[in-house]
Amino acid sequence: MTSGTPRIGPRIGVVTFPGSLDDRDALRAVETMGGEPVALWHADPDLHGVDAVVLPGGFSYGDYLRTGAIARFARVMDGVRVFAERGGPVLGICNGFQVLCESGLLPGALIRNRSLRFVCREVHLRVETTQTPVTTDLTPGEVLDIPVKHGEGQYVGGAEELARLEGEGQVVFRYCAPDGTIDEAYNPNGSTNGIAGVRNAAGNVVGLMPHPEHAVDPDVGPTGGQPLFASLLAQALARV
Amino acid sequence: MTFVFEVLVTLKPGLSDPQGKAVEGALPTLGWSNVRDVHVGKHIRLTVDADDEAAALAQVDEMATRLLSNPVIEEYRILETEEA
Amino acid sequence: MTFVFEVLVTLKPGLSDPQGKAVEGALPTLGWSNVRDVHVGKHIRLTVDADDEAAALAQVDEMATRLLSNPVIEEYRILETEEA
Amino acid sequence: MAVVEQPLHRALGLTDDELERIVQTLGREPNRNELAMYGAMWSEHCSYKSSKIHLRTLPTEGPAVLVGPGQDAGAVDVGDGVAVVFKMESHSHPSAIEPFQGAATGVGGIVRDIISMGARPVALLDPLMFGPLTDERNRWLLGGVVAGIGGYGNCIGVPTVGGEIHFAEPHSANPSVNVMCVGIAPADGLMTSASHEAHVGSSMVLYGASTGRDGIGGVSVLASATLEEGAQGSRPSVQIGDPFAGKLLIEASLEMVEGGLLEGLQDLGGAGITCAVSESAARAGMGADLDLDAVPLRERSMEPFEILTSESQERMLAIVAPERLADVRAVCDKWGLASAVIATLVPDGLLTVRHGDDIVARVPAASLADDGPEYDRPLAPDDVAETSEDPAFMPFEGDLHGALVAVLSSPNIASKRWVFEQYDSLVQGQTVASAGSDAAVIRVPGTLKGLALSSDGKGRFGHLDPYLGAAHAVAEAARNVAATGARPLAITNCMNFGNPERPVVMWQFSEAIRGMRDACLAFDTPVTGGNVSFYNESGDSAIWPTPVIGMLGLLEDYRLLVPTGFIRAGLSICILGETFAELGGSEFADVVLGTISGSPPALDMERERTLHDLLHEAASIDLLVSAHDCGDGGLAVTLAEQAVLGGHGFVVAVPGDLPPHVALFSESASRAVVAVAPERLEGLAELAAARGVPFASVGETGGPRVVFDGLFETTVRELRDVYEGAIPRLLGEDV
Ligand SMILES: Nc1ncnc2c1ncn2[C@@H]1O[C@H](COP(=O)(O)OP(=O)(O)O)[C@@H](O)[C@H]1O
Ligand SMILES: [Mg+2]
Repeated sequence: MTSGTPRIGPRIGVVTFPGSLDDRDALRAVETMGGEPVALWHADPDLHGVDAVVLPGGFSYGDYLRTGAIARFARVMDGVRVFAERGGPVLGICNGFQVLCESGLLPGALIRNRSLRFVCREVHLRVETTQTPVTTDLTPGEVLDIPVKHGEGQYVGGAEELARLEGEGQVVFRYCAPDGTIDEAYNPNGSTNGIAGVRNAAGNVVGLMPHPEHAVDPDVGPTGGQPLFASLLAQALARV
Repeated sequence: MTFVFEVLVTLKPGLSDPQGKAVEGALPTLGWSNVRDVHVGKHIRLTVDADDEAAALAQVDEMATRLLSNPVIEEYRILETEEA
Repeated sequence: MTFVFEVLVTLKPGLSDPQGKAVEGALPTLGWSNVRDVHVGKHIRLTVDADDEAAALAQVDEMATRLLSNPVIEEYRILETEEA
Repeated sequence: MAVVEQPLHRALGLTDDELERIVQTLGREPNRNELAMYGAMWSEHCSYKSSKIHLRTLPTEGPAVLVGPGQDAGAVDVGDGVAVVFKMESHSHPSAIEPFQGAATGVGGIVRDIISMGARPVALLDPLMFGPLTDERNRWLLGGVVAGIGGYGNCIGVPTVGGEIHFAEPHSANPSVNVMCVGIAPADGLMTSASHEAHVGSSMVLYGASTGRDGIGGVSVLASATLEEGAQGSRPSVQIGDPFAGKLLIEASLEMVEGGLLEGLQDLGGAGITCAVSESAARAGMGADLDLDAVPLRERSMEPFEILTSESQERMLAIVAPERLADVRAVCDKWGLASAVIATLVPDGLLTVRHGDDIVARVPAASLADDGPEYDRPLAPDDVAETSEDPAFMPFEGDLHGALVAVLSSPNIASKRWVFEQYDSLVQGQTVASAGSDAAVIRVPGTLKGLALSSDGKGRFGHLDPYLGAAHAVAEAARNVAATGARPLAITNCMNFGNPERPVVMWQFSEAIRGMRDACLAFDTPVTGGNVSFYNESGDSAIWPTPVIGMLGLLEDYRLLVPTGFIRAGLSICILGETFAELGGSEFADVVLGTISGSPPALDMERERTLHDLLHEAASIDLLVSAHDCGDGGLAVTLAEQAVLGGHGFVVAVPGDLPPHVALFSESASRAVVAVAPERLEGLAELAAARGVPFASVGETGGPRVVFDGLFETTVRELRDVYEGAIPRLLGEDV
């Protein structure tokens, strides 16, 4: 616990599962954006009083059976589940998104890319809703540049479930052309309806395949991730 | 007692199956144009200790729902092979 | 005539099976410590048109060696399911 | 694959003389376990018996070199208390039969070499060579190898930031899969035998994956003798990579190193436990008591020789003082890794191996690790260049526009996007430049420094002239690094050759080493390590002799990185260096004239060196907006790539009085194309003059058109379609 240490901003927890890879990058992004990064460990259900939780990218437990299938049972997820039920902001990035889907905290599932190949490239994302802790600073229709890097990012779900998601505005981001039009040519993995990110019904749990933590430092990439972290920090602070 | 099971996990019908499509696409180039409906899934083999077969099967069935498959997109089938 | 086959592709014995190991490692945390020798392989289902079953089987067997598995590290088994 | 009737030692790859050596060392006949151990340790792969006497002639010292050849990987001091560890290795043979797993386990192996130096792996590069993509099997190999490298690298969180791919017929039967790994460690925290002292009574802890019967290829003849019929056939000759375990090994090992828990650290590669235990013991000047019953096994009833030589993946060996044992075990537990004390260091130099109640082997550790045989194999020159026609004098009537399209769409030249998009190049968040840059550049965390990394092999040049092929590979690697503004520091390498028992191949090898040595001396880039891959041939068709160079360069301030492409309009384009009538071994000669002949371009090491210095100096005063080394495909391809990468066209008047096709496609060395703001043109001209580098201002960037004044013109769009579309089209994908 860091109780006693002066707060330098909202405390954002980043979980490390065995096989997490972008956990350090997420911690660094939180710091860059003015938050207090808190490292959380998969075997510890205690979230140490953080104001928001990030499940980072990577290949938890190798993701051999199914992405996120085993991480979902990690003890820390008990804490995350309770935190989420109480309305706490939870952001799943890439593998984190996959873990949230496997846990049932988010609808749908992510399967092999249509190309069957891992894809690492910069994509354009259209913001579909501001009703999430990571999009409050944005406006619908806005386009962000953020990289993807995944082998299993094709978002799928049952027809009626997808209809419900679309109907209730639970789609948060879509892959799009630079001008924001939805175009299969810009869909890196074949996701249904170009879906790149979704939220739960309550809106406090969000998952997306692209990597905002790799889009905050202009020296090493685009900056489309900055507003997502800015929003998350603001929302987290509001809960303090 | 020891029992050996095989669990076959397949994608629910209607869901896109990129792997199946890839195989189906490759077959004609190898000279087989008489193959259809190719689907790729998982095969999991495991050995279970239990008092009796019914108990073992019940457990494997639960493993299949909770861990080995994702009910959102997959279904499964259990074969009992031989008693080890 | 139309025949439906299932091909089960598994790693050769002696090879390490990271996927199987991962599942085996996860089961105890879910309360099953009575499971051993977990192995994960591929399950391929396909529909073949051929004059008779023998011809179909022969073809599937060749597909399994040439495309569906790599004999260097994998073995396979063919199940004929139902005649479609 | 029936076991031929021959003495056991020969079946294990040991010659009669080598057996004699062993008998003399032991003063008795070796038993079969001992034979298996010597067979593995004295193999070409582990003992370098054919290459040693040549490798020894390489320059390995320099002010910045912390660790040279002889350790798991070389290390260079880049200042600010940071050491950069790097090494290249090949995994060509397994990749030829199981491309995915072969390449994946290749990545795992080189990464463990870096870890065992106490460094965190921060980058991967993958120089690859395949047969032509018109062949279905070559496409299968490419797809599998690339997926395998990504499958492992992406899963352990080490970015793959560079590499290269060439296609040539000799690689159809023998693809070359090399992988280079770069790591970072505190300069005073390296795990070297020098910096860490092991003590008598210290434990050897084996941690990571369990040991199985896989990867005992070398001794499988022994196995077959002891196994029931048919078992031989099912014995896997390739292994399955477990990147998850590989990732855990990285974290656990570095936690032990940073915690100061270790006296030594060694990866398990060729010859498995035998190599790791005997090398560690020998380095400490001691012996070891090894208890095979302590080794965690994956299969029941494994024979001693199997346990001793198994090359099962994802295992490491730590040397630990008794009082630290508990801490080390705790770290392994934290990361979910099995660990076991399998041996203890003993004062006498003997490696004693126990199994059950028996002593199954007892040999001097150093005799395995250091006293391997060494051969000065016969050489027979085979100078292809001498005997073949110089393409520069062949008639060319075709049109230049068509020629540029043909060369640009050759898979050797065309964009490798299909490949590099399958690699995570971003993880760790330090990648300033990767694919599309002459050299990849990654930041050194906590500093302004940037590491410039490039890998280069020149198979076609090497085929015509192995000396020049090697020298050009070093020159191009250094030029690539210099083009980004960095200063070339040191190299690692992987020597890809045929059968060293053939005098021609051995001559090619000695010539290549000579070329590498001369170039490294000229550029002050010592050789800190590398790897030799022999026997890349089937029947009597060997691959082209191809040393692949891995160059490390340093940018004092990564923000001074010079991009490759024309990123702005209105810039002055200049050619640095001079173009001669040199089409021998060029892409143009191969693709357009249909010949691989003549002599490769000449290489004046001093001219080359001055160009590097100029590029570095110009960048350090922020003079250059864009710089691209002029190599494969010549001037035309260099300019075309800069236009496509930067998105701006150009108008250029090609200088000199060479025939246009020669001027455009000659691959003369020591050249670069740079773009500068017009007001800085003068400054660059003066700098070049002062350095004595030929300088020509030839045109300007801007617009959608690509104009070779008086010759032909096209558009950036057409060039992009050709450049980006070529490989996907060859792979039958709709672009
Ligand atoms: N082509 C080469 N040039 C220079 N050094 C080499 C070369 N090939 C191998 N070496 C050095 O010989 C030693 C043994 O090589 P290798 O067996 O590949 O190392 P490892 O056993 O760690 O894989 C290493 O220090 C390596 O750097
Ligand atoms: Mg080593």
